Amino acid sequence: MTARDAPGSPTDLHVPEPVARPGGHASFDHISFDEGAAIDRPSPEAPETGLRDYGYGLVRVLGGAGRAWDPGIDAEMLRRGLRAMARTRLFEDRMFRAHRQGKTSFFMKSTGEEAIGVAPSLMLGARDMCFPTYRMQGWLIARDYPLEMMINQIYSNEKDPLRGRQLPILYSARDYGFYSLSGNVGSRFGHAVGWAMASAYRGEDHVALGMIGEGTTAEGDFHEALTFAGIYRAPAILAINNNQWAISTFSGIATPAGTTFASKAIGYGIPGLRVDGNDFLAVWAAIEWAAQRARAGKGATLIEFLTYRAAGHSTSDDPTRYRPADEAGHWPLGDPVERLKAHLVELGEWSEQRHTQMVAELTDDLRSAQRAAEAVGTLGQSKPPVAEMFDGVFKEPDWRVIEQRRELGV
Amino acid sequence: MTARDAPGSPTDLHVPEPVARPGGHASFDHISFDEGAAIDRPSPEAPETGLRDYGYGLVRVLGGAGRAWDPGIDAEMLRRGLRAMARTRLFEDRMFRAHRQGKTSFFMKSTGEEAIGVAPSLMLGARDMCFPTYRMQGWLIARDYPLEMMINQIYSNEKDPLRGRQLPILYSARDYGFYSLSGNVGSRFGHAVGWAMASAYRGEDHVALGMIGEGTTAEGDFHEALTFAGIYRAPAILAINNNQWAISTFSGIATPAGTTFASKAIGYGIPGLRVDGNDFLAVWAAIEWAAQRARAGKGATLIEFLTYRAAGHSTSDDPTRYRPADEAGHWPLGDPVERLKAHLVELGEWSEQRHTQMVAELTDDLRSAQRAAEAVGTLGQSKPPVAEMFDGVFKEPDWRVIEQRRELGV
Amino acid sequence: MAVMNMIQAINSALDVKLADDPATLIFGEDVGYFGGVFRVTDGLQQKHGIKRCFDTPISEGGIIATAIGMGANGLRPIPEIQFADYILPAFDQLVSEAARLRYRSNGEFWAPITVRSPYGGGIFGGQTHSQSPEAIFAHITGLKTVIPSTPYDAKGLLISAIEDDDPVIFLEPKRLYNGPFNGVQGQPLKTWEGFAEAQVPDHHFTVPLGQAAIAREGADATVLAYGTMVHVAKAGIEESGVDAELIDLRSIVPLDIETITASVSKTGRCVILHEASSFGGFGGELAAQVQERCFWALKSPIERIAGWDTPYPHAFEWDYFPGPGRLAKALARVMENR
Amino acid sequence: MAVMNMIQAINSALDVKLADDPATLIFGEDVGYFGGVFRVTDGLQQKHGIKRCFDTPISEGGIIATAIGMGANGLRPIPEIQFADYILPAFDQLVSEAARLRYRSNGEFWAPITVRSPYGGGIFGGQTHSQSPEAIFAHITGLKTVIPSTPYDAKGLLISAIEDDDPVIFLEPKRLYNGPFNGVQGQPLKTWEGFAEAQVPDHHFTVPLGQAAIAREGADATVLAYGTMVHVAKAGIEESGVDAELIDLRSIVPLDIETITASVSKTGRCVILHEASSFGGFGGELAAQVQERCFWALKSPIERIAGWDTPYPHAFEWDYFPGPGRLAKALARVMENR
Ligand SMILES: Cc1ncc(C[n+]2csc(CCOP(=O)(O)OP(=O)(O)O)c2C)c(N)n1
Ligand SMILES: Cc1ncc(C[n+]2csc(CCOP(=O)(O)OP(=O)(O)O)c2C)c(N)n1
Ligand SMILES: [Mg+2]
Ligand SMILES: [Mg+2]
Repeated sequence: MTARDAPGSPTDLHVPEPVARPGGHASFDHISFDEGAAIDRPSPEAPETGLRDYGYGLVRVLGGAGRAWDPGIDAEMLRRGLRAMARTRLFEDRMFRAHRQGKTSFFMKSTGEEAIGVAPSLMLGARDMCFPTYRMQGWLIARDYPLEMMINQIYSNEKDPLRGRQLPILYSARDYGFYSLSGNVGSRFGHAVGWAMASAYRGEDHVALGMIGEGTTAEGDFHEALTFAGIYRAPAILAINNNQWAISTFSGIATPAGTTFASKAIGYGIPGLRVDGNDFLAVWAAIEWAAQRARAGKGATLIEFLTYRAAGHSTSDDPTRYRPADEAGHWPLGDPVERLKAHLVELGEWSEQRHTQMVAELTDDLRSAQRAAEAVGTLGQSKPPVAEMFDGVFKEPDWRVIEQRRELGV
Repeated sequence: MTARDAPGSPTDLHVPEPVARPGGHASFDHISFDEGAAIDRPSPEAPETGLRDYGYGLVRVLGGAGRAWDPGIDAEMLRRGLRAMARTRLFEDRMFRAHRQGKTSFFMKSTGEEAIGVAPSLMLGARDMCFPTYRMQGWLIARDYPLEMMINQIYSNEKDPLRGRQLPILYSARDYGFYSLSGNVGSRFGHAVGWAMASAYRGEDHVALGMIGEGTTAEGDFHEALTFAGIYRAPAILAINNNQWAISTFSGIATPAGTTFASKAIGYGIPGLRVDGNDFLAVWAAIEWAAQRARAGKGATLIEFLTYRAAGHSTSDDPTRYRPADEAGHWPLGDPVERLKAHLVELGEWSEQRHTQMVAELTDDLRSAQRAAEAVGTLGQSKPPVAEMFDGVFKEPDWRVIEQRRELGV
Repeated sequence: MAVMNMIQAINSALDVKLADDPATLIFGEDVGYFGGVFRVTDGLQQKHGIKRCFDTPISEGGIIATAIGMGANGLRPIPEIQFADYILPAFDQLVSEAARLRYRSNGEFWAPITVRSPYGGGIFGGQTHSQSPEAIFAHITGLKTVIPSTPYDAKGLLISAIEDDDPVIFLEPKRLYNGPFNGVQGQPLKTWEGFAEAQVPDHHFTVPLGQAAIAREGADATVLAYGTMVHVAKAGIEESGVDAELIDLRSIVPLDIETITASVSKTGRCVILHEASSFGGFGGELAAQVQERCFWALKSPIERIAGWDTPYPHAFEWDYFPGPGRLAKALARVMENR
Repeated sequence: MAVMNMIQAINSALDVKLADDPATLIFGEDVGYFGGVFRVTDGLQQKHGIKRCFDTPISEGGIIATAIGMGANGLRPIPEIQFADYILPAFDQLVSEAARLRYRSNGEFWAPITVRSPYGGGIFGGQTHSQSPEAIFAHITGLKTVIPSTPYDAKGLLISAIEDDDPVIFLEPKRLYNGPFNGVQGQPLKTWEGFAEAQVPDHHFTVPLGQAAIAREGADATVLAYGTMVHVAKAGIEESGVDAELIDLRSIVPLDIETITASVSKTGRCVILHEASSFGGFGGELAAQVQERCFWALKSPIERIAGWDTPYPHAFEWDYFPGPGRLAKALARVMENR
């Protein structure tokens, strides 16, 4: 009676594969881009139980069927957003080339994903805190963090604000609401929740924005952060950058086909929004909704931003080895810079000519920032005093680093 | 424009508390016991997308409104289940007393939760594998694992099958489909998935049953196991014993009020069933459904068994310190032994008299098993040869344990 | 001044800090209403409110991640991990985040957290309620590790740890919670009553991190120990009849290297005692340091007495636990070389 | 026989095992279609099929848990962790489960898994792509840890590790993947071409775990090293002019204690070299063992040359990395005592 082993089992190990590999036909037909329930904007104070469909819809403003989510941003701010996104792209292209020229060891781009770094940076407050991924240089750029300082960090030179200790782009910028990055993916997601709980504990209304890549949602950290956020109603915005790829691994290895990353919110009793991540206004609107909810004491929101990693994973990567070369061209949500630009032009608030002029200005700025940084030095040509290597392990040095510093003679 | 910090924030750190503490009025009114969507039994091969409501319903057979889930078990098997549950309860009571008498160091009971150990044990096949929690002694008892061996393990005596190496009740019994337990909670949940993937890889139709406490679902292991199970369609049944308490911590510290543990399946793209865990037939039916699904190559299922931990957490615990003494009496799903017994009596397949007689027989068996184990010895009076302490660190001993064994002179 | 056992002393340290610093917060599994499975946080929620001392999900990684985030936002969290064996799911958070945050951010962020956790054997806890994981923390640059051996030190060191701006692993020898223990099983249980080290002021005081205590002065050999093993060492020295100096390290990072080298330079002999399994244990570091610094003074090889290189076995607890007899034999061996 | 660099040699070992044992399975982040970020599994999915070599979620804990479950069900999984720094989220699985399963179940279940992971610095990887975590594994009873230094050994040791019925951590010195490296930055890159150790048979062969290799014979001092540091040691010995014996440990658990003690008994001097930070590192265990076993032969204190007790800093990589110059100085120091 207990033996139920049937012969000729239909079981087999199932390993998901992407629609296309190099040489194949790129397609995103398997992904739903329907607005669904998100055609409406619910009250940010609505109970979670009524919001469970939002994780399957799509929040859109630009090109969306409804305008419920339109955040009503003035043209000045839209231009600021456009400028920051364009600046980010130019900056990254330039630094990518600097890497190819041997000026640093490593670099990463957020090409095609700039709205996700820039819009929250402009939307959130000076005393809110972002717990970024490495694809959010746009946050710093939108807040006018000095480009020269960024480049000094990338070059690990004598003026590097992180004193040569960190891999390029693993910035820390407390005064700009940008928490210390590290090479490990996922492990700061829970810090956002703890940070937000501390804010709530003091009765402050500062919120934390935690960001994570879609591939990284598979880490235990993701689950633990959401569990704590749900239970203690942390005023945190927990967001997923779903750019379809995790190095060479497609998103079907992070969550099965047919489900969405936003729907993962359901199990934690918090709302989940699925958002057009290449729509500056939709990103802004979703962050604004979640921030309002958090500041109203209603706790955390999970947001999935749909986007596409148009660039390689990093300077160490060659994406043509694992995905069709023209895949980016098939991405249905377009490019965030182009879309916002077109919107502003349509509003009569921008023109090709102004755009060209802006790009020229930005390029000039960048060039002089780079020149200034290179006057200090590139990787290997210049670095902080070696003695500083021994600082900051603890607040006060102990005998080990004191002895070792002496041994090294610095 | 970026500063949005509102004064007089409504945020505050929210720490959930149970309905009642000692001296208060026990109540389970905040938990839904509605059958909801689970009034129907879907095809085990149904696509997950159509099953998302099941995590909010309740699978019931005994006392349920519908009979869709009735597994149609014959009376013989029902009596076997009743017997195993009663035997488990008697065994645990007796061993609990043995601990109080100083015969061992530690013990844990599953009183009121016996259906969750017993029904899957009888339902699943000899070559399926259970990855148990410490509340599943019923699995071994239902499969007639020798009681004397269990007691030898509990006493860590010379005949202990685990050679004195493990805390009481952290059994391992490969031939009985019972995977090695350990003191760490949660860390074997992912092993069930790997085991199931290996089975699928070989085209076998053996399934794995992974069990976890509701409190332990907060561990990263839970998320990782479900992620892998969903992606690789592992033929695994992943089940949560929601007995309302994790030592002194109520289930609202594991998942927020208003959601369910079964609904956590949704984010992983697998079905979630919420099941009356004190209903032997419902437990059987849910396991059978999930096993059919797994053997049909449709992958994993998450099951939440609703039950109540009528006993203390362990011999080290005194639950009257943190919950109303009469809380068990308010539990709406009753007692699994009493309910199955009443059902059999109603069917005309059982009687008070037969029950009394069965209890007497079981007690006799137990008494002689205990006597036999005590003839070998209780903790401290008898143990395996000390030399065995050094065995099994690796398959073959290395020089370290060889030298150390010599140093100890054994 | 009152007589406190180690549980009461730790509770008192927490109580003092909750009262004097609104940035302190205690959380962990079962620490809130219930007061912890060892009763260490008993009464603190009732006294200081649920927001100051509360239960968490069973998620050690989540507990430490939350603590780090709070620490980065101005709080001074004191999370509890129920057993030191269960710190492992949080190991990445401790190593990759807590320990590295200050250095990598050039001091912009840091993690002033104190992770309390009971460690060690002697209570028939079996493989996963008995381990001593200090060695894996000692190797991590950026973590401090503190292990008291008396109620007085427990309170004073814990207050120092909480007030320290770096992450501290505070390991509590659970076998000493209720009384000192000399490592010989089966004797009547001792309480802390009557021991000078159990006279603990009610108010705020500190014992600085990184200063060892000389628990017994001696001329002929040096014994290095911490936590439970300090008491075992006393018994072992007595049993041996050797005039050994006993150093209670109290914190292994920062390590009081001066006290150690001064003692071994004087005695010329050194025995290291710890409960964790020997291979790769902290005894290796101590032996390496001592021979590097006191080579010419050494009259005998440095000996390590430690747990065997097996998991901690339930039935064989007293065969595994390094008792005073093994230390006494080691002292006799090192004394053979005059 | 072919010339293989270390990547090719490891790839060949995996290829041989996939072909000869259907129970072997490779999985990890980006190891499938793409063939791994260091190309170590290149072509294996194409050749052996997607079920034999596939991508996983970014979840090191999940990867190891899955591997253990498969191992308990008759397979012989060979998971990859993309960088050794990222083993930490799986540390609990390795320690509490893989290492303990056989012992606690009295041999009913075990975890015959081989966890491959590139470790070490020298590639400007910064703090989290450069670490050497071997010490925290060495302390765990029930885990084996293997670190090759040549393509030949890498293949032979990896096949042994895969065929071993116990869990093995197989750390690959990423700085040696494409060529030997003497620790001096800025020289023209060397390939493995022309090195005898890069002559690797295509077919199945093994190098046993637990046997050190004498990489250089010598009379006056013993240098203990493994992985990248073996090559640095060669350069340092040359620079020093000391006639030192160089022992390549190859596996640190099991440790070839006999070869070590025989050598130090002969030379009377010992310098230990590793890349991990010094305090609490594996050098401590080695020093402790050597002085316990060779005390009377020692003419000088045992020296440890290792990474500084700081995180691995990006810009200061070559100030941090223990190069041949530091070893040469240490050898000169130990030679002062004749
Ligand atoms: C804990 C950890 N595991 C693995 C890695 C290696 N790694 C770096 S980035 C990356 C992919 C991340 O993908 P995703 O989360 O989707 O972010 P994206 O790069 O697409 O923004 C991996 C596997 C890491 N850095 N940290
Ligand atoms: C990793 C780990 N953390 C903490 C503990 C301590 N502990 C043992 S049982 C338990 C409660 C578990 O509760 P639950 O998962 O609900 O299972 P139940 O006891 O109710 O069956 C805790 C916290 C542990 N054993 N392992
Ligand atoms: Mg991605
Ligand atoms: Mg429970």
